[in-house]
Amino acid sequence: MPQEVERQYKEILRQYVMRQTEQNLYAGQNFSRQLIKKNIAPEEVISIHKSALEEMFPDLPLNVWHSFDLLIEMMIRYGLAHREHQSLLEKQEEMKVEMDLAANVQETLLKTRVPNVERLDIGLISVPAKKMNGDYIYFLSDNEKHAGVAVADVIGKGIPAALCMSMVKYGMDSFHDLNANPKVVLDVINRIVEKSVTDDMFISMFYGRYNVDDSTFTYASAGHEPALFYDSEKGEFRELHAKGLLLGVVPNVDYQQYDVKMEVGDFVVMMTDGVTECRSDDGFIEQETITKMIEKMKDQPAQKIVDQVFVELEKMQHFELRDDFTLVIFKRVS
Amino acid sequence: MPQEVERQYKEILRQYVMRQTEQNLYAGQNFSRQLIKKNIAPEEVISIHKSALEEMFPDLPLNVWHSFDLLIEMMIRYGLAHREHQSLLEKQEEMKVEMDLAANVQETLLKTRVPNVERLDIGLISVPAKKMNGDYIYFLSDNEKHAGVAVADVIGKGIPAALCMSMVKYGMDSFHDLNANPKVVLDVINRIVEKSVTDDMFISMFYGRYNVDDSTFTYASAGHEPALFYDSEKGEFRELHAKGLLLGVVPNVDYQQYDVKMEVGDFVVMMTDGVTECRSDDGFIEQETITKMIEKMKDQPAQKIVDQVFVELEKMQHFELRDDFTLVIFKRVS
Amino acid sequence: MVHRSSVEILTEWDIVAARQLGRNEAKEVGFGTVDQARITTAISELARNIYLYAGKGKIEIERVSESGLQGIIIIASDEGPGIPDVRKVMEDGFSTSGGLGAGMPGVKRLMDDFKVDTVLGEGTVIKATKWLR
Amino acid sequence: MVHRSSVEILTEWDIVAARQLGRNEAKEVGFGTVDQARITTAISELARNIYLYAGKGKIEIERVSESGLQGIIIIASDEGPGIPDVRKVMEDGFSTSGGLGAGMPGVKRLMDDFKVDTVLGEGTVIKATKWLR
Ligand SMILES: [Mn+2]
Ligand SMILES: [Mn+2]
Ligand SMILES: [Mn+2]
Ligand SMILES: [Mn+2]
Repeated sequence: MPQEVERQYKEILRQYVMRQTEQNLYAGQNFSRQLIKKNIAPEEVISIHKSALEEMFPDLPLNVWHSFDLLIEMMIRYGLAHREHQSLLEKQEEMKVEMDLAANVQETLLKTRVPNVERLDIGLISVPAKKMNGDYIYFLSDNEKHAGVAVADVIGKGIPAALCMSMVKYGMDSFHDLNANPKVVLDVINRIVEKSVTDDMFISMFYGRYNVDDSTFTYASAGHEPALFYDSEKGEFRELHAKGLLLGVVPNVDYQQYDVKMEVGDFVVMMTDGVTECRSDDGFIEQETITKMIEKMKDQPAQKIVDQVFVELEKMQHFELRDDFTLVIFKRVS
Repeated sequence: MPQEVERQYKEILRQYVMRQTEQNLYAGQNFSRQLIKKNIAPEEVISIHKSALEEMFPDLPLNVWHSFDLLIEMMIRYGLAHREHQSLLEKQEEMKVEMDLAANVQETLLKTRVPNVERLDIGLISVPAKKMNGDYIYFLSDNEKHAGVAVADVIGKGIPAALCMSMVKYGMDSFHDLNANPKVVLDVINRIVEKSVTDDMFISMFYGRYNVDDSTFTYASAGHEPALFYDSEKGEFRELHAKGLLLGVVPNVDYQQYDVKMEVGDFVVMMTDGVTECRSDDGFIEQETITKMIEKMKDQPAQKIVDQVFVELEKMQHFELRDDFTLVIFKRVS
Repeated sequence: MVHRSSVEILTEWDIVAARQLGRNEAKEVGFGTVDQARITTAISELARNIYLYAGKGKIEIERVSESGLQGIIIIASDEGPGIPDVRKVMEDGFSTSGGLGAGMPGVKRLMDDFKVDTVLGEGTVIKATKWLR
Repeated sequence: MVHRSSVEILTEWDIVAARQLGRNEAKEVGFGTVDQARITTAISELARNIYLYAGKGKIEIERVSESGLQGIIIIASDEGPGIPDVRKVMEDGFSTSGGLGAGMPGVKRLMDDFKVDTVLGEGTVIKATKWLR
């Protein structure tokens, strides 16, 4: 330990013992901040203190000095914990960098292109609760007459969930029929998931496809949060019910698919449970709160709606997301 | 802070000041271990020490007592760091559980089956440096006359690297031709990787295939660590050279493939740079060290050889793996 | 009756004045040496943040008694730029003030109760309470 | 000339004897109070591990001098079960001995040099060196 440190401490101590002002204590605490930065262990601080006292009061009984040796012995373990802390902080920093990088890699690997089809306005947002996202959106489209979207949620959050999503992505990538029927999509992905994952890992997934020619939205669900349909003529929302087992439970499932006709101004809101299970101070947020929020903005572009819903719900939860948050809107505009 | 603690410390201090035995110091340090467990901050220890001294030496000059107040002030920041440490340890524990789960998911997702073909003995080991593995082994085989193995290494370690490996796995899964030629395998995987990853992410990969009928080992490499061939007649190793760009650099690469005939007792050792770049106290471990190690065990089952090489190299590195470690042996046994 | 005193924070010397005020109040309420030093350190951190990031502001010390408990509240207020990301500022290891265990999480640990109220462009009010046991 | 002394570890009292031996040697080599306490703590941890996990073993203290540097080596050896996963035992936060900063990583931090040699079913030898500066 540098002699300079010892000299400075002695000076601070001398001043304080003489005057006992707040100014002196402030100087002492600022100095301790520096000592910590210089990796000086607490047992060393005691040792400096002892030798400073020895200079100032050379005539104290021998036993007083002995007492400091016990105090140093006591502090050794605090010093060890302190050094462990410093190395843990470094590791934490590394871990953060690694997680950021991983989140980037995930984003690149799982990227999907928003379809560009006539008369359909698409908005999407997906925000992870932790660094990595366990929700997933994948678009399958011929970019002419059909736009399909998969909205999936792994049970679980963080890295393990994120890893699972690669499975859905590569499964979806394998579709040669870009206009595949929702029930076929779920049948196939279910088989892949069932084969690859452990028994305690499940995925819920909604698949919806809009057909420009007959303005029909066809959908199927594997245990997923129901989508909402906005009927612009009646000016009201209704849930799009769909039965179906979670992905990965049994190998062969025969999913059901359903149709709904969309008029101009109608839209479908697809989401994960991270949206519906938002909690404010008064408990869970009611579905009505969300539908009212959306209805107010119904004439705005789909992307603007989903962005704004996120902003408002995030604030209601005091900026603490408990689950990954994903929202997709398909809106017929003409 | 409990009065009992204060009473006990005073007793320990009194004993030490009287006798100054090692026994007393040992008691003191064991006691400090308990204090840490009870979340008693270092500034409190100083405060207890002060009040114990006051009882024992009531007549010390006032200034000596003042000096302790400065010491307490100095210790406050150490105490803060100490409490931060305790909460960081809890977070680290959570993180560990998540990483363990992620490593499990990865293992399940990336699992591969060791081929079972006549006359070929296969051994493999793959140990991650951190929790998640950025090295990857994948077997492609008709389980009759051909056994193929891909050994891949992502540049980088940890979670980001592990995420990338899912790409190789799903790429390999897409092969319908289980006996695909090594050059074809690399051509295809290269295209997939190039399409999906960012510019700063590369993968090296070796693909080797053994054909039982003509006892030929065919191989190709995408910038991967060269494999070693053991010629049992000559009793010597040679490197299997193969040129080829890393995966993901450019979209279309025409990889070269090479053949080598295997006699009974010959074997091929495939590995990642985590094996060759082991470091002992005297710098990098020489290739000769590894080949000598293997040669000594050449008549043992392939699995036993790879396991033992790992044990010995891990020890030479003082149990600190700097990189993921993967070793595969294909050995012709009859 | 509310007993409240305050110190304006403009220069580094005012940090010392705020500490002195807090330590005196803490002593009068009956806190021991260690807790006095902790309360003073919390004031020090809060005053330092005002001095460094808001330019000016105020530290108020209020004595409280609630259902038989005695305590002290530190109120640090400024009309500075506000805190853009409260979640980040409360993270361990992230510390603008530099050094292990310092910053907002440190103040939170030194005291029993801690509340932040911040509006971007308008300022920040932090209330931290410690109870006498 | 090698100066080496040793203490058999069988009971908890032997831990104290090993500490005493280490502290005396450290003092004679010229280490200051803080370093004496650190060396003693390292011995304490190693002896305690022998006592708890191997049943019996030995602590040897050797004085060394190398290219002008003076130092002390602690050699802890036992014929216990060996350490199945050295990497895990060296991890921070993982500690069989319980408590923050304790265990093998603690010994490594207290000393300058640290080596483990362990064979399952045969035993463990740990060498830890500290140099006088
Ligand atoms: Mn989820
Ligand atoms: Mn969810
Ligand atoms: Mn790698
Ligand atoms: Mn590598």
